[in-house]
Amino acid sequence: MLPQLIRRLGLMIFTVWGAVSLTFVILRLAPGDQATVQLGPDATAADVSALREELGLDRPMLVQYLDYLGSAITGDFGESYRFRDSATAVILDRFPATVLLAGTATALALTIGLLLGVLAGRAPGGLTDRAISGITLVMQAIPSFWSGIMLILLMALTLRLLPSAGSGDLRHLVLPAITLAIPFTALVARITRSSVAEVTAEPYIMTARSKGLSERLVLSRHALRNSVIPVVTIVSLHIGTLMGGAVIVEQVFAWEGVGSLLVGAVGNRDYAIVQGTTVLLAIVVVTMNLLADVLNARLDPRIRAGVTS
Amino acid sequence: MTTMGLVQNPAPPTPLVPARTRRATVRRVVAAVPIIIFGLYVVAAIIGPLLIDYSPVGGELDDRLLAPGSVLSDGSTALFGTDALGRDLFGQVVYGARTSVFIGTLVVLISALAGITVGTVAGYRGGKTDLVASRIIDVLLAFPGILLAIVIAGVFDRSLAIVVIALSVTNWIGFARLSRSMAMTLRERDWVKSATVMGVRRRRILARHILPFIAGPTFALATTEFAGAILAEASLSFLGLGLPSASVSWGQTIAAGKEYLASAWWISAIPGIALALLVICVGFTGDRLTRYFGRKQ
Amino acid sequence: MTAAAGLRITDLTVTYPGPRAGGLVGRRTPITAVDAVSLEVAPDETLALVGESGSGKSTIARAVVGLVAASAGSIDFDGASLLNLRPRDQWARRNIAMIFQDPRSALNPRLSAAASIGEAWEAHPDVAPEGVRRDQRRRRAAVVDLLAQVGLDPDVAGKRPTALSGGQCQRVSIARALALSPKLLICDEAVSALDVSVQAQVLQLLVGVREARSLSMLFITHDLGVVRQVADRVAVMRRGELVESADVHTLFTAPQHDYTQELLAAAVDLDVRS
Amino acid sequence: DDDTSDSGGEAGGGEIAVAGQFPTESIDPNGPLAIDGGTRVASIQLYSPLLETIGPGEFDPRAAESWEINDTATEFTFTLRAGITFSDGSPITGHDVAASFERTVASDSPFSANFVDVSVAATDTTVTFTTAAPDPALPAKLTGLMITPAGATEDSYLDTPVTSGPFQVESFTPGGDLVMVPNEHYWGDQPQVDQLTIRSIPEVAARVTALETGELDVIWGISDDQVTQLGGNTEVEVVSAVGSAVTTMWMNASTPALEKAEVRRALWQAVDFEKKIDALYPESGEPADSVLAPTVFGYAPQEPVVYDPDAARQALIDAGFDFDTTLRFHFSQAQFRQWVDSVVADLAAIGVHAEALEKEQAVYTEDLLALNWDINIQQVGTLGLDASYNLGRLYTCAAERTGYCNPELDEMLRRAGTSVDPAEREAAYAEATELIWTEAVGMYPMFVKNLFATRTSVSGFEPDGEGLPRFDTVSVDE
Amino acid sequence: MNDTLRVRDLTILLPGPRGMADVVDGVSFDMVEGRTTGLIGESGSGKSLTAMALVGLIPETGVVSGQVLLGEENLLEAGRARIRQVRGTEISVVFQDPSTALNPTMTIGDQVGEILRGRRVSRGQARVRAAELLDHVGIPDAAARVGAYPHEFSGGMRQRAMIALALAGRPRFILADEPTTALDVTVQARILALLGRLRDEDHLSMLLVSHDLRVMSHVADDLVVMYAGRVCERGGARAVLNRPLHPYTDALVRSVPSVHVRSAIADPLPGSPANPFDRPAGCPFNPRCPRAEDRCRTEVPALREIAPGRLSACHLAEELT
Ligand SMILES: Nc1ncnc2c1ncn2[C@@H]1O[C@H](COP(=O)(O)OP(=O)(O)OP(=O)(O)O)[C@@H](O)[C@H]1O
Ligand SMILES: Nc1ncnc2c1ncn2[C@@H]1O[C@H](COP(=O)(O)OP(=O)(O)OP(=O)(O)O)[C@@H](O)[C@H]1O
Ligand SMILES: [Mg+2]
Ligand SMILES: [Mg+2]
Ligand code: NI
Repeated sequence: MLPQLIRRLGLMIFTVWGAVSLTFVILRLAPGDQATVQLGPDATAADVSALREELGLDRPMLVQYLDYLGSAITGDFGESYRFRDSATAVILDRFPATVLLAGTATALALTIGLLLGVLAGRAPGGLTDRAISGITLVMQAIPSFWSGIMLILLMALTLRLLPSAGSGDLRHLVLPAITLAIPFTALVARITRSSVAEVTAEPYIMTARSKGLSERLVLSRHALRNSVIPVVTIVSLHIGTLMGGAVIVEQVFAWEGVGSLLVGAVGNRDYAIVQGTTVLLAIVVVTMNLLADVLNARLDPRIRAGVTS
Repeated sequence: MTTMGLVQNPAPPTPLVPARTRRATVRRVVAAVPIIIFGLYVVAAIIGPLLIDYSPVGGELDDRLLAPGSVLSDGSTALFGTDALGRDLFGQVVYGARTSVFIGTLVVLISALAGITVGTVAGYRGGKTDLVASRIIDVLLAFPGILLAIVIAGVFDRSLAIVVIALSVTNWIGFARLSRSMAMTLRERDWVKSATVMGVRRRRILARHILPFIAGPTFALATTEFAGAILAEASLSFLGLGLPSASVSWGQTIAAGKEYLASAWWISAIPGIALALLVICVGFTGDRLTRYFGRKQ
Repeated sequence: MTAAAGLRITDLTVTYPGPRAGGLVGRRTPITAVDAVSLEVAPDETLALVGESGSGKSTIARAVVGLVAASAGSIDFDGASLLNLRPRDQWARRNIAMIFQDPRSALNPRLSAAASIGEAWEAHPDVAPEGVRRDQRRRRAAVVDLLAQVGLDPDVAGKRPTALSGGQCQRVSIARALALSPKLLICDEAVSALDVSVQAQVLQLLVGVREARSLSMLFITHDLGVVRQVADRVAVMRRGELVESADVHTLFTAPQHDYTQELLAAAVDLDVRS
Repeated sequence: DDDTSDSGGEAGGGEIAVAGQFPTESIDPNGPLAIDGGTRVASIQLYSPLLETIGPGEFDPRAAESWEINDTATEFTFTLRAGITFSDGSPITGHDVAASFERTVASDSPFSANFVDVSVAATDTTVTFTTAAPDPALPAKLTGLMITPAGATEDSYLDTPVTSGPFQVESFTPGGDLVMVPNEHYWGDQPQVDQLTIRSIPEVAARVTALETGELDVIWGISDDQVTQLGGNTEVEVVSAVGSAVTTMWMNASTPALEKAEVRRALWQAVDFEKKIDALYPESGEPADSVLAPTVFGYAPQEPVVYDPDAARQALIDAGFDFDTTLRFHFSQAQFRQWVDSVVADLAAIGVHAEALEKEQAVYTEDLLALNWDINIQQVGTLGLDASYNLGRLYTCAAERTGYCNPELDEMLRRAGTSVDPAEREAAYAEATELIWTEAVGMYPMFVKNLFATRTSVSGFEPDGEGLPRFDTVSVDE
Repeated sequence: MNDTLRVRDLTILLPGPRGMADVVDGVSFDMVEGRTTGLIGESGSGKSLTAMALVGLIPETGVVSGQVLLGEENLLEAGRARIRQVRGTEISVVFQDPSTALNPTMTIGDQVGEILRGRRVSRGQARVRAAELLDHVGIPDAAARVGAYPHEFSGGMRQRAMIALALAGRPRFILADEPTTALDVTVQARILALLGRLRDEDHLSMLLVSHDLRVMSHVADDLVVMYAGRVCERGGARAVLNRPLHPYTDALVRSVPSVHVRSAIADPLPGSPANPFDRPAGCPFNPRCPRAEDRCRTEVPALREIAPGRLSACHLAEELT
């Protein structure tokens, strides 16, 4: 077991390295560098080149890259010029808020999505199925920022039920979590639907029926567990989509997570923050994928045994 | 007659036949609706701008924020109302359709082309090629959703090309994954093996025995990605990272109208509905295609 | 010609990467599917390859046509080695044709029967009948001729596999295999998927073709009754190894190896008129 | 009153929450983000300057009791109030002021560009600034210098720094909420509220909603349309404050198409700014009659440019303008979009092609400095409310900012910048302003007021001289 | 006792390319206690549908009519609850491919014992019983293997487990749908021997679906031959195979090559099996029948008794005796 885990970890590290390098490259390709942005239109050319030197931006690209990589390994993404603090500290400060938001949204999406998906997949082509298909399509078709603002206007302004924006107690969490969960719920529901539909066509479901089990038992004991396996895999692949959605939702609701931090940092060319955030989010995605694999191994004895299915 | 077990109890078959065909016709018509609507969008995108005269800079400030159906100062009627600069929203929606459909199409074309090429070759050849491709895909998959698009669109100068590139950078992965896995299964099909055994050249095998089968599901995926690209463009516009201001797109209009949701809802809502409707229609079509090609597998 | 005419397999060993051992992503433990097997198929001879499921029969066939790489041993045909051919040298194998088990999936569902058959000629213009690559009429005539040889009507030429029955599909596959006039025909369970009544049709056709063209045949099957009908010699495999090989009569009347005996004992005949 | 649950207990106290559009990423008043929107608003509440501007060329003492300027305007000595202390109770000395000044100069912020070749010396009660060249505008520039302890470093500002203003920090998350309570050691009047929270809500719809629901008490960064929308709400009041910002649209005189002043004037004439202001900025805009805002020292009103498209077109034809050229109209902030689009439309109406180019911030800056544009739009403010920051810095030939170069103008600006006599300076700036106006170095269509919306429960809200929100006089009744 | 399961006029309609078609048409036969009834026919002839219809496991889109009589009770008219009660305890099923018919994520023991758990048997007791059953079907070291997952079993063991699962509810009727097709010959022989043993020991009635005539000839007592959804011949197995009363059965018997005697390849039947969705007019076998006459092409032959216990649906059956 150990060597496999090490291999898997090696793959993770490779992936994160790739993510780190890609961000580096993109930011270096971008027009204008940190020095010009930092000093603004009032700076003289001498000031700019002095700052460039100070930041090490005048060194050869490869040197900068290796240097950056070297410190990235130790968790150091440099200092944010705006926050005057280590980027890692700034990001980690904001991270719990994003975890809370994304976690709540995931929990919501999984509960409702699985329910809808099972209802639809139980009788593919039926009325329920088509109704749920329609609903989920609509849920996926509405941009998050739009549904977010609409929810604010409805729940906060018109009904005065919930606070509109900002962080704080749990009531602040409700609207952003719902907004973020809407498309994700639809996704989970759609994947679950097709998975359940596929599994219920498997011969072993017929076997279960031939034992005289009730449909409910057939579904809960035989179909569900097997349907969840592909759902876990695909949903884990979409964790990234969720995190991307979080960026926008945080912006709408002034949720102080890494998403809104990133948007600000991109605008201000705060390289350290941009790089650190992307890498952190990449690590989250990769870790979630690993967790999903572990979960699947728990759910499916064949995966545990290494039988490729 | 009885029904048993799992049988749902449909009425006796014989008298049903005419009703069944009628219902089938109705169903076929209903099923065609999304495609027809989608077609209308495409037509609007292509010829709309030729019919409707709209200038993105031609606002009359006296006509700001007029509700749908209002009469403008020049005597014409603004079917969908006007925006904060007094520009006719109907024209904006039609012109925006062109941009959005264009961006969606371009993103899908680029991503599909790149994705299918990489995926098919990797899946078919396997070995090192596949390893390299899979690792690249892994790396890109680690980037959350539109994050990469935000970074790219955020740090480069605004232009249509940048938006298209930013969206394509992650979009092609879906195509690559799909075609890779399909190529891997197809590779094991006996007809591919027969061709290999007969000494048919690799390129020809790809073209004749593999790609045609990837085409269908890819097309189904393309519809979803098309919708996704349009939505993503809207999200970028919302963050202020979208197209240059001179271009008209739904995303821009929706984002511009978000300030007026409480007062002039139509600015955001109408292109929003246009967008959602298109995405839904495309989604329906995609679902049908997916199911169709899924069944054919 | 030389003494080495026909197919000669010496100490062939084939390993597959195998499933990942344990855990989430383990190292792959290689599976030795074929272990030091030596076989010969003389010209005009039919060798039947039998054995339990997973014993490596198909793997040998695949190795001969280059679908899998051998890890050790040699495969020669008419004195020339078939190992390590580059993809573009595949024409060297044009003397060997293969017929697969599933009649439908062996044909590209998007191509008409004529297109499937004609593909062989496009890949090997040097050995194609004259003019078939450019002249549509000649091409059609050649296809119809081949179809006739496998007992199919000319109108089958324009049909796709979905419009054909299983037996017809298998005949088209055979026609395609014959298009390059091979010397060796490998049939991997070529009749197993067919209904009994259709199985007899295809068997009869194969035997007829073999006689008419004096083909060698490597015939893989699990039906000992069929073996008895078509084979000259039989090779019995078990778990990647060759356990016994003998001519048909000897093997069926005096099996040497325990496994062969078990196999024969398990194979019942129709309990009728006896 | 965050949400609605917790109301201030003590009489006259209460808590208020306010929000703007930009996050407060730093509360270091002398750091690189010193003039960042969020940081400035925070600094005003947290720190004391030596002096503050109360009108063009008029100052009020704050931490300084008095100051003296020598005859050549090269030496400025400030005497601090006696017995003033920081929030931790330690005394504020001249050394603290000097250290603050030095940190500002070293910070590489745009603010530090104000203090080239200025040296500082201090005693416990005084601080003396010496400039290499005469700089009569120095007191104005020093209004932005906030006093922090001598021992302060960047790290001091990460959570709860020692402050010198009416408030002190209760808690601070960079980019998140800044919670303040009254500074009990403050030398001036104690703030009325018990707690002040500044947060940022980037989405304007969310911000306005939060004000309407009472989650926030004061918001800013709202557009005129929002004001219209809020008009129906009796619980909300709109306050506007004159700042120093002027909507400035330079026309690049170094490009051949815009070389002639007649052409530039004609273009100005071709745009119906009055209508634009009426329609787009009824609340925050006011037609401008000068390059500088009336609050600024050096302001001199000019003859307004009257909208006359026909005359404009004729003038262009007379000047031999090539109607085939496309003018690159360059901007970077989304807030200018509507404005730019409608200007482009007006120009199009007289046959002049202008192309709106919205640029990414870094690209915009680069192009701006490289004079890689034909028309440009910015809101130009005047830090310290002295024309030297604006005219003196941006309009000289050496600055190469506007594309316009005129030795005569250089001379006027030099005089205005070095003269010790305020009257003479004022006259020189008036002369320069007239030249800039008539030569149409740019179009100067609008003075920009800052808009604030407050709940009616809030009283005593009054923005400071530069139009920034101040909360030390605010009180709230539940 | 209701020891016989009688199938009468079973007809199954399924949606096809051209509307609903009777894919199974008027099938009648009996499953008698202690006897194995063989159901034979080419692929697509409706064997599996017929067998599954006995326990109500046909596709949801299908429509069934006719009678399946367990004693006097018509199972086709019974309610859902009753059918569920019948499944597994009166009639149970052994499926063709044990590798897909077993739930991959559930242990063998749980799957075998599951049917008992509905009857207030604890999980532990169910496991003990499952171990007994696995032992009964010849799985070595059964007690240790109840916790194994299907993928840890070989194909033959899986099929044994599948049989144990079918026996768990102590049914009297077993429907075995091609239980050995997926297995090796040697394994196949053992499984068939096991099924024979169980039939005798437990007095079971068995319906064995297969297209392997050789197997059938050794295991079946009675034979039902189907062609294109209809029964074309029925009778005692030995009698049917010895002297077929239908040209189709005759051709089948001739097509099977002998293992122990070298035989020439028989003259095969021409053409391909009829598609039940597109049955030819008259006798469905007529296009391939060497004896076909005019009336074979127009008139559907009725299944009728030609000799005692021998039924045939050929117009010319009398001539074949
Ligand atoms: N592509 C592959 N990857 C890994 N292992 C394989 C692969 N193909 C076959 N094997 C393994 O190699 C062994 C031999 O397989 P092969 O297909 O040659 O057997 P066979 O005798 O043809 O069996 P059957 O009668 O079932 O067709 C088996 O254990 C099988 O699991
Ligand atoms: N779910 C279904 N939907 C539509 N048609 C079906 C379905 N299941 C079976 N059929 C059709 O019903 C006919 C009879 O099928 P059945 O499975 O009973 O054949 P069979 O005799 O068991 O064949 P095999 O030997 O291949 O198992 C076939 O033509 C088949 O295509
Ligand atoms: Mg094989
Ligand atoms: Mg069947
Ligand atoms: Ni009935």
